[in-house]
This record gives sequence, C-alpha cells and structure tokens, in this order.
Amino acid sequence: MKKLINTADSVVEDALNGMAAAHPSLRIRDQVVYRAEGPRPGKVGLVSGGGSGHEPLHAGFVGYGMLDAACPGEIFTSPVPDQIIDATKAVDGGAGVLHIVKNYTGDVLNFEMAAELVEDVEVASVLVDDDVAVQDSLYTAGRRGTGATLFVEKIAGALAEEGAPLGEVARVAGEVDERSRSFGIALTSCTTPHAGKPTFDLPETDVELGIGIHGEPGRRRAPMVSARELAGIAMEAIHGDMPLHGDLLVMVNGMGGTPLMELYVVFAEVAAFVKGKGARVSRSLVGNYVTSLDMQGFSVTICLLDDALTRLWDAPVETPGLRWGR
Amino acid sequence: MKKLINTADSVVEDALNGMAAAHPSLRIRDQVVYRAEGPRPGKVGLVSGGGSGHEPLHAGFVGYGMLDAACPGEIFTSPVPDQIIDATKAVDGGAGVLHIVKNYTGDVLNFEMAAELVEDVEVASVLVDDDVAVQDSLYTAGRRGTGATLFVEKIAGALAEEGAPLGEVARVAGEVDERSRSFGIALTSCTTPHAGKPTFDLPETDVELGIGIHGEPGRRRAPMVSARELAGIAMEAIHGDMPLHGDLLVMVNGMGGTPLMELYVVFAEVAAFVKGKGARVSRSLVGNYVTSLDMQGFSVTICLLDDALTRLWDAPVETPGLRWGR
Amino acid sequence: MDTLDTACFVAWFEEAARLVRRDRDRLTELDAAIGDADHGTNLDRGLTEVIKALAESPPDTPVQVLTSAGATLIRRVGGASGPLYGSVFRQMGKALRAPVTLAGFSAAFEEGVVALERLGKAALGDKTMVDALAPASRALALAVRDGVGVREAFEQAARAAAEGAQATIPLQARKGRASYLGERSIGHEDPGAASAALFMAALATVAV
Amino acid sequence: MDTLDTACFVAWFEEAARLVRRDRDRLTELDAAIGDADHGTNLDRGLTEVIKALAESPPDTPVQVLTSAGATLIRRVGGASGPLYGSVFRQMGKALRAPVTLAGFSAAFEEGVVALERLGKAALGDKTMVDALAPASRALALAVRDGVGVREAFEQAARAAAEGAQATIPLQARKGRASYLGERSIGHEDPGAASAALFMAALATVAV
Ligand SMILES: Nc1ncnc2c1ncn2[C@@H]1O[C@H](COP(=O)(O)OP(=O)(O)O)[C@@H](O)[C@H]1O
Ligand SMILES: Nc1ncnc2c1ncn2[C@@H]1O[C@H](COP(=O)(O)OP(=O)(O)O)[C@@H](O)[C@H]1O
Ligand SMILES: [Mg+2]
Ligand SMILES: [Mg+2]
Ligand SMILES: [Mg+2]
Ligand SMILES: [Mg+2]
Repeated sequence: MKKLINTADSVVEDALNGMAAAHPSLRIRDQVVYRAEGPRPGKVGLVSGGGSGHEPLHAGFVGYGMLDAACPGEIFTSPVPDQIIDATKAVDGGAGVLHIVKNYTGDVLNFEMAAELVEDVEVASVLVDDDVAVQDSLYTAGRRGTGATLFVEKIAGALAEEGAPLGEVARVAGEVDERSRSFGIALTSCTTPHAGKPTFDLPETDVELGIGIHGEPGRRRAPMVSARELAGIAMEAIHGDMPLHGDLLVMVNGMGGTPLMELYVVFAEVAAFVKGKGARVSRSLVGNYVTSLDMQGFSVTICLLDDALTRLWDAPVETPGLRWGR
Repeated sequence: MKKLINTADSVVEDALNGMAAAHPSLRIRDQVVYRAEGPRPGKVGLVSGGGSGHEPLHAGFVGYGMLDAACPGEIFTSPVPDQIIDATKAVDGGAGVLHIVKNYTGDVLNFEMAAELVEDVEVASVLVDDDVAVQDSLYTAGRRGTGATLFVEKIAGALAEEGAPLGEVARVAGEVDERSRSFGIALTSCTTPHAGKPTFDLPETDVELGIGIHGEPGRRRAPMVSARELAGIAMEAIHGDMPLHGDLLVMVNGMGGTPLMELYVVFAEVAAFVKGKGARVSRSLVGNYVTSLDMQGFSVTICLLDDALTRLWDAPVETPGLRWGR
Repeated sequence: MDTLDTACFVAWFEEAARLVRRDRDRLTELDAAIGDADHGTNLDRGLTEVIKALAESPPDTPVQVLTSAGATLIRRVGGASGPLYGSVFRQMGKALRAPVTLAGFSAAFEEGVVALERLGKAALGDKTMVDALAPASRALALAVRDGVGVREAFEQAARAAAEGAQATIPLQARKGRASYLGERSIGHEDPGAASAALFMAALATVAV
Repeated sequence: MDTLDTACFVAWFEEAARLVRRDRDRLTELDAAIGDADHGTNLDRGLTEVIKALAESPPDTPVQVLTSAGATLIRRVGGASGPLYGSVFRQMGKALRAPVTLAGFSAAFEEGVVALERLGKAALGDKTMVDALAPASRALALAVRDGVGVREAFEQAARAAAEGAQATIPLQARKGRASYLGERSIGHEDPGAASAALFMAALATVAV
C-alpha cells in the first residue's frame, strides 16, 4: 500500500488541515467542519457526518446551499456524539437543526445519542437508505445510505436556504431519500491506512456487485464484463426496485480510484438504459463524490425528480465539492 | 487491468458520448467538443487539445470563461490536424483564435500543421511548458506542459470573455505559463487500455519523481516516504526553479487514481511549505484536474499571481470541470 | 476476599486494553472479511483513551471506573462498537452497588448486556457482540446460583464468551454491517463477538 | 525490370502494415519503457487507415500512393509519429518523378528524410526514427552510386535501418518524449527507430 499520508493515525486530521488551508470558506474546530460565516438566524441548520474516506462527502459539501456542518469520524468510523453535539449547537440559528444520517448502525447510534443529549435545540433527523443491493428486511440492518446522501444534502440545503421550517426541510429530505436508489460495483477493494492491505482480494477476472462505501464485500462476485454490461447490472437492480419514469437526476459516481474518463463511459451506458425505459436524464452528475478511499469502481444513484425537486437541485450551491449558481 | 470500458478502441468515443449525454452545454462533432451555443461574435476563440486520458482536461474545460473547443486525441496521442482545423474554423467569432498547446512534440507538430492549413482565421498560439522536472535545454524536447495548462485556459478564457483582442489574450496566456511551474510524483504507473498492463513497474517501496502526465517514467526513482517529504521534494523543485514569493495560485492535482483525502493531506504540507518561504496561498485548487488515466500520485502547480491575474482567475467560469461565479 | 475493589476494575480494563492491542490486527482482519476493517483500530483507540482517562483522574470506586470507561468509549470510539460497548459499561456502572460482590457484579453486568441488546436491537444469534456477552452473563448468573468462587466464575464467563464468539462463525448476520452480505457473512467470526471474548478473558485474569 | 510501379508502392505499405500489426505490442512496449506506450497502437491504426484509403481510391501512380499514405498518416495518427511519418511520405511523393528508377526513389526518399529532420528538428544520434531512416537513405544513395540492383539496394537499406535502430539503444534521447528521461533513456531501443526499420524491411520484401 502506498498512500499520500504522514501516518495512519493522523490522516483524518492532516486532511482536515488541508481542507482548512484550501478553503477559506470553511472553519474547522474540534474535528467539525463549519461554514466560516457561522449560522444564519432563522435558517434551519443542516448537519451531517460519517466515517472519513468518502471525500468530498461530507465536509466537501459544507457551504451555501448545502450543509452547515459536517462531522468526520475516523476512517470508515462514524463520528462520536461529542462532535455531533458541538455541530448541532453551533449551527442552530434558532430554527432547529436537521441531522442527515446515513443508515449504518454506527452512524445511527451516534447521531441518536447526540440528538438525545443536545439541549435547547430542536433536532429532526432524516435517515438515508438508498442502496438497493441490501435487502430491506428484518434480517439486515436495513439499506445502506450511499449516493442519495448527496442529493438529500443538496436539496434539503437549498430548501433550508430559502427559509423553510424544520419540519418541511425534514419532510422533503425524506422524500428525496424515498425517491432515490443506488447500486455500486467494485473493480478493486479499497485499502484502509490502518489495515495497510486491501480489505478484500478480488482477482483480475472478477468484480464485486452490490458494494457499499466502506469496502464491505458486495452481495456477490461476478466475472468482469464490459462497461455496458456492468452499467446494465446496476441499472436493472435500480429499475427493478423503483421503475424509472419521467425526469431523472442521475449520478454516476466514482469510488475514488476510478478516472473520470471511465465514469463518462459508464454514464453513456446509463443514459442509453434510461432512454430505453422511456425515462429522461434531466439532471446529472459524473465524478467522484461519494467515495470509498482508493477503491476502483462506480455506483449509480437515481432520483425521480418533480418540478419542486428540480428547482431545489438547480438552486445555487457553493461548497468545495459542488458549486453552481454563484 | 480492469477498466470501465467497452473496448480499448472505442474508449475515447464512448467517453465523449457520455460527456455529451451528461452536459447539454456541450456539442460534440467529429471528435471535437464545442460549447453548445457556438462562437460569440467578436470574442477571441480558445482551442486546446491533446491526447485523451487527462480528464477533465481539456474537454471538461469547454464552456463560458474557458475554452471554446477541445480536440481530444486517442489515449495519450495528440489530436490530428483535421480536428484542430475544424475546431479553429468553428469557434472563430471574427476576432481570431488562440491555440493553447502543451509542449509535446506531437501536440506541437499537429497544432502547427493545423495553424498552417487553416485559412481565413487569424491564429495565435501559446506553448505551455511548466514542468520543472524536465531540463529546458538543447538536449530535450523542452519542458512538458502539465498543470499550468489549466491556469492558462482559465485565465486566457476569462480575458477572451471580456473581449480582449487576440494579441492581448495570447500575451497574457504566455505570461501565465511563464509564471507557473509544476512537479509531479507517481506512486503507481498508469495502465493504458491498449497496453493492458502498467506502463512501468514500480515496487511497493518506491515512487517515481518528476513524472509527466503520459505515464512516462520520471527523472528518477526514490524510496516511498511520507506525504510531508514528498510534498517537500515537489516544492523544493519548484521553488528552486522559481523562488516563491507574494500571492500564489496553488494547485494540488491528483493523477487520476488518488483519492481527494490524500490530496488534502498533501495540500496541508504544500501550504506549510509556502508559508515557510514567506509567500501566501492566495487561491487554490485541490482535486483531479490534469490526470494520467488511473495513475496514483500527485502534482503541484504554482503560479505567481498579480492583481490582474487574480481578477481573471476569479472571473466567472462555467464548465463541467471548473465552475464558479455563475 | 469476596468483594471486587476499584483496583480490580482498573486492572480489568488495563488487561482488556492489552489484549485488544495484542489482537488488534486479528480483529481488524475479522472485520475486513465481513465489515469495514476498522474494529481492531477502533477498540484499540478507545481502550487506550480509557486507560489514559483512568490514569488522569484516578477513580475512587468501581462505579467510577465503569462510568469513566463507558463515557470514554462513547466519546472516543465512534462506529457501532463505541456506543454499544460504552452503553454496556455505563449501564453496568449505573446498576452496580458497593461493595461489589460476585452476585452484584453479575446482576450489574446483566443490566449492561440488556442495555446493549436494547440499543443495538440485537438478540442472541444475530452474529454480534451479544453472542459473546449474553452467554458470559448467563455463565456469571449460574456461577452465583451455584455458589462458585469469583475466580472460577470469571473463568466460566470467559469460556462462555469465547465459545459464543466461535459460535458466530456459522451464523448469517442480521445486525450491523455484516448483515449487508447476506449469506456471505456465514463462515466468519464476528469481530465484535471476538473482542467481547477478549473483554471476558481479561476479566478472568484479574479475578481476586 | 528497373522501374518501380504503382503496385510496388502499394505492396510496400501493405507489407509495412503487416509488419507493424505483427510487432504492434513490441513497439508499444518499447514506447512504454521510454515514452507513453502508444507507438504500436498509433502506427497500426495509421497503417490500417492507409491500406483502407488505398483500397477505396486505388492510386494510379507511385506518387499517388505516397501522397495518399502521407496524408492519411497525418490525418489519422496524431502524436509525434503521425506528422513525422506523414511528412516523410508526403515529401517523398512530391519529389518523386515517373518512371521511378532506383536513383529516383533514392533521391525522393532522401528528400522525405530531410523533411522529417527539418520538421522534427532532429539529427542523427538524437535517438529518433531519423537514426534508422537517415542510414537507410544513405545506403540507398550508395547503392545507386555503386550500380547495385533494386532488390539488393533495398536489402542494404533495410539492414542499415535495422542497425540504426539497434544503435539507438546506448544513446541518450534528445528529442521526443524519451528526452524527458535524461540518462534513463539510455539502454532502450527507440520505438520510432524500430518502426522505421520495419518500414525498410517491408521495402526489401517488395523489391521487384
Ligand atoms: N445492532 C448491533 N447490536 C449489537 N452489536 C452490534 C450491532 N451492530 C454491530 N454490532 C457489533 O459491532 C461490531 C462492529 O464494530 P466496529 O467495526 O467497531 O463498528 P462499525 O461496524 O461501525 O465499523 C460487529 O462485529 C458487531 O459485533
Ligand atoms: N522531434 C522528433 N524528430 C524525429 N522523430 C521524433 C521526434 N520526436 C519523436 N520522434 C519519434 O516518434 C516516436 C514516438 O512516436 P509515438 O509514440 O507514436 O508518438 P508520441 O511520442 O507522441 O507518443 C519516437 O520513438 C521517435 O522515434
Ligand atoms: Mg466502521
Ligand atoms: Mg503519445
Ligand atoms: Mg467496522
Ligand atoms: Mg508514444
């Protein structure tokens, strides 16, 4: 394993120092990333967080039109309640705070503990669980939260910026999650700095289907095939769970080690699939947004848009990782 | 080698189809990427291009405030004169066209041929050669054009958008190149789709210092060390060639397979180095911008800013790969 | 001596920290197979902090040891195991009465395990740390019933935990990350159960 | 027969295309060592197009073969080798006079090589395709001087090109990508010189 790090123990802190140095729009305090300008009175505050290793998620989405604070944990380890409590208190502008939580046991437990412990702030929370690779049954921890987190953060962020009340922001955030589905495929495992070797071994001939964003092995292993066929597998999984129709927001997301060129190759296939189903790519994102360290592979996330959601998606956003309209 | 492609022969075309599907702001015709809205009368047109495999460079920088057209060649192979001629004619708004050419024999020859053959369009050209790893002597093809290409495209693009004449746009483009230096380090080789195996073998213990963006081996091999030390090597090379002072535009660029988190770790070290020299990080970019397929590693590019260049850097830009201010 | 004093409790965590440090890579590898390869690192970081906190503000009572350890784990570990282990010890601390007899220890430990099950919504057989801790708690209760001495009671608890951890191997996970793998989680020891067995092994070595 | 007809020239490019296809991976590997691993692919793509173009609009004269091949290489290859090889054949076509004698061929070929040297600003010993083509041109000129037959002249040119390519191995590159490597370019055969040797080998096999 070769990584651009100083030590495995310091990687999260070192990367946050780099973020602080690169983005004067951010302030970092006690391992929480804030907008430099602080809370806006009357605006609902948005806090998210999770294990590190998914950059730009979440810290890269702190800024106008998106998050007010992000709580990065250690690599693949959800943040601790203290971070979330600090963030929640700090971003409250009097209108309450929405916690955007990816559905992992660790994230859920730590955000719940924080929400219970924080005082004098009205807290609502939305659970993101968009990964169709996981059966949503009593026999699992439920579906994972993956790419849709970006959609929820963007759209809820825009709504909060407009001054919508907490209940409304939470409701729309939940709606975005309900209308979104993801599926991911890995060509290689990631390597965590501490483990120092790939989390799983994947021969040159195989891929993992239905992976999450923490280097967990997927639901099954399959032979490596063309971009067209891999995109087809992901799209069939999504379409089988949520029939595609109408205007879609489509993200083809790299897992961190996959170059943009390959993601565009996948996007062409995804767009062709969408067209074949009579639906329409109305908005799109192609890039490394919700990553898994250095893993090679991709995920597709699709949200069924309506006019209101499209308008909120298009609203200005100004963060290190996502920016338009200002 | 596992890549998200259909065939090695179709990868450039497939990726361009994906770009077209993802970005309604672009039009792609005969392997040239244009702004959808076409040339603006009276505005100097900006054309760049080069081998594919460096995405988002160049096609991802077509749009308001940057390029008018990009000519992508095959992987690591400069475009052919026909593409450049087509692009040059198509983007001319009557004020002439600037060719932004990275200093590689192939790019130089093909752009020169095109410039000779194109008729009725005033053509100027700027050669980007910022890579301090290469000795600029009679005994080399001169310094390579790498990260500074982005700076030149952005700043010249802003100036063209303001309506500056061709001579002025070319002059400032050249000035940006003169004030910019780069140095790159590879942790792994890239793998081209056709070759199907790494261009060079690099053991777990070593890095290549002074690499370009085409998988060429670097100037020398050295032991893998910490991000701090690697950043120091790159910064000493730059500082030794162009003493750092005043306000700097600093890019820490990933080679395609390096996750953002590691680039931020490097950026923290680069910022500390800059501070140590009494200079100031005034503007910055951290991300995968000028890549080399799936290579892991980074490059640093630094431009000595002045007020005029800072203003042009800050001017609005709206491209798939770089966007702010609108 | 029938009662467990503050030093015993401190020694428990010191020994647990030592065992987890020793087995850190093994725990992380177990987590790599069916999770996200951080359990060893997480727990090692947490227990290092626990020992530091205990050294910085030396506890006066067993309850203080447990309360401090529980709070530190919650505040420093993150992930699933931080709040879960933290809750075990925090709840155990709440339930513990001085002086600490084996019966008192057993009853408080059981409350800790119940808090864990409630927080994690996990039951025996879900392939989690519960599968090691619940049998250990039962072993303690049986030892109390049978009038067994502290040392032997703790050894029985350690054995029960180790067996419980081993017994997770053939199970399909229903909680935590491993549940995402469906049938592919079968055939691997649960990392949390493995670390729980270390906690109980540590207890056995510090028995008075 | 002392003159080279259109079919000879077509056969030259067909044989060159065959050899480059056969040695594509070797050329790419040579380029991987000191360049960017695309020379075999580039030239194979270009020559495939050359053959296609010659088939689609069959040339009537040797000049047309060269002009078509030169233009196709320039229009379809890209990189350094596209314009450089393209210029060799385009210039050679411009200089060629019918009917094509060995002396005429040699003189035109020399003009092609001079065009290459001018365009690439490369001289013998810079470790480029010039190192194979210039010796080949000289061998042709000597053969003309000595009144050698076409077949033997082409064989001598092929030998000179092959030796010239081999002679690039110990050189440090001063042009093209390989020059970036400085001393590390020493010890490797230049890919363009290697492909130039194939062009000359092809010529030898089609000699009348
Ligand atoms: N719902 C749950 N109830 C009880 N224990 C759980 C639950 N979810 C996970 N665990 C335990 O936590 C362990 C994983 O801990 P760790 O790797 O530190 O956290 P994470 O899964 O967040 O990476 C699992 O092996 C399992 O024993
Ligand atoms: N300036 C030059 N003059 C002559 N030949 C050159 C020059 N630069 C490069 N070449 C030749 O081109 C070859 C490389 O061709 P190719 O790999 O197809 O292009 P690129 O270097 O653009 O990838 C080199 O091996 C060398 O023989
Ligand atoms: Mg974890
Ligand atoms: Mg090339
Ligand atoms: Mg884990
Ligand atoms: Mg090459």
